[in-house]
Amino acid sequence: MTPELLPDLTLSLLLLIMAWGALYAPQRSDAMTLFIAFGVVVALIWARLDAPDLALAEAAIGAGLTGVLLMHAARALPDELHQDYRTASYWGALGFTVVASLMFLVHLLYDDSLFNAGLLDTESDLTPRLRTLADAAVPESGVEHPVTAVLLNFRAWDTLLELLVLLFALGGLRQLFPSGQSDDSATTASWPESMTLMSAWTRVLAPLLVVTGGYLLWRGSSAPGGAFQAGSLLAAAAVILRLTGLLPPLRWSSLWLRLSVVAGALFFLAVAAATAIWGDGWLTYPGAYSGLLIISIEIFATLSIAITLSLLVIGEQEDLRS
Amino acid sequence: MINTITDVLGWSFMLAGSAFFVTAALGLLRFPDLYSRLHAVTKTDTLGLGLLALGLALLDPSWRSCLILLLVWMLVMASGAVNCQLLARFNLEQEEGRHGGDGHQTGESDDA
Amino acid sequence: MNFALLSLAIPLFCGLLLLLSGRALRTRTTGFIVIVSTVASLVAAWFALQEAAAAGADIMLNLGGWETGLAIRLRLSSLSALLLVFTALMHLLIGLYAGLSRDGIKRDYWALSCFLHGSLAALWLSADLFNLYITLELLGLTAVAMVALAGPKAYKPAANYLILSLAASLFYLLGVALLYGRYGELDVLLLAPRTQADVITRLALLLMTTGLMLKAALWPLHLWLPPAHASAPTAVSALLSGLVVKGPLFILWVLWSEVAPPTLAQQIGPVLAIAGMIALTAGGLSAMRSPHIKTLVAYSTVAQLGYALMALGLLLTWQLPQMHIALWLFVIAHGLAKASLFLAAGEMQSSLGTKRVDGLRGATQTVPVAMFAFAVAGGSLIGLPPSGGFLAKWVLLEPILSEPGNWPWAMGVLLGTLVSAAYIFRIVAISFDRAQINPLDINPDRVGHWLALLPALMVWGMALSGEWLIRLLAGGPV
Amino acid sequence: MNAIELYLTLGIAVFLLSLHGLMTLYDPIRRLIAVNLMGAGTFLVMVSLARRSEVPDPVLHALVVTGLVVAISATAFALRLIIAGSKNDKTDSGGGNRKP
Repeated sequence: MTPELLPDLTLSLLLLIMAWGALYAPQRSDAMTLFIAFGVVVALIWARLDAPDLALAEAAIGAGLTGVLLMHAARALPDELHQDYRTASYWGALGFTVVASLMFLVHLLYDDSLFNAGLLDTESDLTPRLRTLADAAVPESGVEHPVTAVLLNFRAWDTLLELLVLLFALGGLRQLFPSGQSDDSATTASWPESMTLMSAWTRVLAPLLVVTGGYLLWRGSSAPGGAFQAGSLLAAAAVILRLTGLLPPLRWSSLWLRLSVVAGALFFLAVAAATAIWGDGWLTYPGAYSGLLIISIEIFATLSIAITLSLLVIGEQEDLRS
Repeated sequence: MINTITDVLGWSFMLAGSAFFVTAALGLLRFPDLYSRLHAVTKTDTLGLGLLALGLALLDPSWRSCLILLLVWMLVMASGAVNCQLLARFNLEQEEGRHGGDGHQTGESDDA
Repeated sequence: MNFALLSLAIPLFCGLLLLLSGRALRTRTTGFIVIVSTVASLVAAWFALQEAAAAGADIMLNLGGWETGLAIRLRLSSLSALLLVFTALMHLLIGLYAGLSRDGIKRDYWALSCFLHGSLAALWLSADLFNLYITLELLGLTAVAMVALAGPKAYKPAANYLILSLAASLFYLLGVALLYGRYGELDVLLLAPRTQADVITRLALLLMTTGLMLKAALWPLHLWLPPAHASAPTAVSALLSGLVVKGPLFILWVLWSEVAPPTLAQQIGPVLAIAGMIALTAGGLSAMRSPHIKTLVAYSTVAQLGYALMALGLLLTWQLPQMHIALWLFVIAHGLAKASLFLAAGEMQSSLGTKRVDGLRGATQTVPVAMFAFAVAGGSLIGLPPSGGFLAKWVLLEPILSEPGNWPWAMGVLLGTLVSAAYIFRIVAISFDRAQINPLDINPDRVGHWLALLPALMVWGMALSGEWLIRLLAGGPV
Repeated sequence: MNAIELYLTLGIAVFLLSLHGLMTLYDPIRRLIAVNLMGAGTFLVMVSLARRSEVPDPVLHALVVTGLVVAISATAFALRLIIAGSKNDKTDSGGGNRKP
C-alpha cells in the first residue's frame, strides 16, 4: 500500500457505494440520481487511468445525456407500486452471486491467480500484438492520434457498424410512436412558468457547447477527442435548446432531418463501397487522401451522432412521426 | 521563498474549500426541506469551488491553467445558480398544485 | 469476396435509403423495392457460394488493406456463404408473405428487415471477436425494434428482451476483453493456435458462453424467448425464430470449435450436449402444455435449438467434424420449417379469430392450406423422411449409432422426436375434430396461406439437394 | 496491489454486484441501471488492461468508445420502451414475463 493508491482507493470505494445505491436505494428516484453520480465517478476514474478520450465521452454521456433520460423517466413513470422490488428468486440469485464472487476471489488469491496467469505479466511474450501493430501503423493512417486512427482507419468497420447501432436504436424508438396516434400524456416538458433565467443561461451555454464540440471534432485527429465526443456535446446542446423551447421540434417529415440522421452511416458505407469498386478494397483508403477522407467521415458522423442522440433522448411524437 | 508562500497559501485555500464542501454535505443531510438544502448546497459549492480553484491556481500559476480554472469556476457557478432556481421553482409549483395554490415555504426560493 | 460484400451492402443501402425516403413511397412500393433488393442480395450470395465452393478453402479479406493481425478480417467460407444464401432466402420468403398477404404490415417493417438482413450478413462474415460483438448488438436492437412493431402490447416483452440481450452482450464483451488482455489478439484465426487451457481463458470462454446461450435462448437461459417471439407480428416472429437466434449460435460454434483449446472443448462438450437434451424435452413439454398457438410454436424453437446444441456438444466431445454438418443442417431445416409454422399459425389466428389452440377445431376444413403448411413444416421438425429435418437428424444419428456405448445420446434424440411429434400431433389432431368446428371469423386470405406453405415445401425439397449440401458443408468439392 | 490491479478487481466487482442486481431486481428501470453498471464494470476492466503499459493501449480505448456508443443508444431505446410499456398497462402492475 502506497500513498499514491489513496485517491484510487477512495474512488473505488465511492464507486462501489454508488453502484450499491443505484441498484438498491429504497426510492427509485434516489437510485437514478446515484446512477448519474456513478457516471461522474467513472469519468474521474477514466482520467486517473490516462484515458482522456473516454473521460470526455463519459462526462458528456454519463452525466449529461443519461441524466436527462433518467429524469425524463422519473417524471413519466409513477412511483413503484409495490415496495418489494426484488423478485422471488432473491435467495437463489444471492447464493449464485456469492458463489461466483467467492470463486473469483479464490482465483484472485490462489497461486495461479488472475494476475499471475498473464493478464498483467507484460514482460512475457503475451503483450498485445494487435496493439504493437497498431502503434507501428499510426503514421500511415492519415491521423496522428492513435485512438482516432484505430477508430476510423484500422477498425473502421466497427465504427461503421457502430453508427448503424445508433440508427437502429432510433428506428426502434420510432416504433413507440405509431403514426396517427396522438400522444396525449404530454411528455413535452412542462417547465416552471418563469423560464427567463433558464433560457438566458441556455443562450449562453448552447453556443459554448457547440464551440467546444467543434473544437473536439477538429482536435480529434491529433489529440483526444473526435466525432463521438463532439457529437454527444452537440446532442447535449440540442437537448437543452429543445427542452427550453428555443428549438422547434425536429420534424421527421423534413428531408434535412432524415438526411442528417442517415448521413454518417450512408457516407461511410458509400466510401466503403467506392473503395471496393474503384479502389484497393472495402474501406481501404487511398494513401494520399486518407486524412481528408477520415475528416469528412468524422464530420458527417458528428452530425448524425448529434441529431440521432438528441432524438433518442428527447424525441417525441411530433419529432419522430410528423 | 515565494514558492513556499504560494504553496502554503494554495494548500490553505484548498483546505478551506474542502471544509465548505463538508458543511454543504452536512447541510444536505441535516436540513429539513428542499429549499434550505438547495441553499446549503449551492452557496457553499460556489464558494468552496472558488476557493479550490484559487488554491489550485496558486499551486500551478501558469496563465493557461489559471484561465481554465477561472472558466470552470464560472461555468459551475452559473449552472449551479440556474439549476437551483429551476429546482426550487419546480418544487414550488408542485407544492402549489398540491395545496391548492398556497405556497407556504417560499422564503429561500430566489436566493440564487 | 466482392459478391459476399455485395450481398451484405445491398440490404444496408436499401434500408438507409428507405429511412431517408420517409413517406415519399407508398407501403406497397416500399415492399416491392425491398423484395427486389433481397433478390439481388440472394443472387450475390449465390455467386459468393459458388466462389467459396470453388476456392475449397476460406477466402479472407483484410479490411482497410492493413496487415493480418491489425485489420478486421472478413472470412468467406462455404458455411458462411451458405448462411448468406439462407438469410437472403428467408428474408425473401418472409418478405413475400409480408408484402402479399392481406394483413399487410407497417411501413417500418421493411427498413428494419433490411437492417436485420445486413446485420446477419455482417455476422456470418466476421472473423473478429469484437466485431462480432457489434453485430450481436445490431442484431439485438433490430430484433427488439421489430418486436415493438406489434404495438403497445409487445412493449413489455420487448423491453425485457432488450435488457437481457444487452446483459448477454456484456457477458460476451467481458470475455472478449479478458481474451484480448491475455493474448493481445481479436482475430479468431490468429487466436486459435495460441489459446491455452488456463484460468483466464476458462473464465473468458465461460462468460462468453453464458452470454451467447442467453442470446440464443439455449436452455436453461431461454425464458425470455416465448413471450418476445409470440408477441411479435407474424412475419417478425418467423424471422426471429428462423434466423435471429442462429446468430449467437454461430458465434458459439466459432468460439468452441476454433478459438477454444481442444482440451477445454472436450470438457464443455458433454455439458452442452446434456443441456441440449434437456432443452429438447423441457421445451417440448412446455410446447405441449401451452394454450396459445404462437406460444406453442415459440416453445418449439426452444426445443429444436436443443438439437443444435446437442450436435455442438457432441462435436466438441468427440472432436468429430462430421457433427458440424448436422448442426448447420438443423439450423437451415429449422429456419425454413419454423418460418412456415409461424406464418401458418399467424394466418390461422387471424382467419379463425382466436389465439388459442382449442380454437383450431376443424381447421382442416376451414383453413386447409394453412393447416397443411403447419403439418408439413411440423413433419420436418419431427424429422419425418424425406424432409430437411430428417436429413439433419440422420447425419446426427449416424456417428451416435455407430458405437453401442452412445445409447444415452440416441435415447435423447428419440425422446426429443417423440415430444416434438406429440406437440405437432396435438395441433393436427385438434384440427381434425369436425364435431365442433370453430367457424371462420373472416374470409381467409388464400394468398397468405399459400405463401405460408412455401418455406415448408422448401424444407422438404432440401432432401433432394441433401448430398450437395452435405458435401458443401464438409468443405469438399461440389 | 497496484492501481491497475485495484481497478481490474473493482471492474469485476461492479460487474458481479450489478449481475446480482439484474437477477434479483424486479423494476425494469432498476434492471436497466444494473445492465448499465455491468457495462461500466466491463469497460473498467478494459481500460485498466489498457493501462498495463506505460502508454495506454489505443486499441482498447477505441473499443471502449465504441462500446459506450452502443451502451447509450441501447439504454436510451430501452428506457423509452419501458416508459411506453408502463404507460400502456397502468392497470396490470406485474406478472407475465419474469426473467430467467
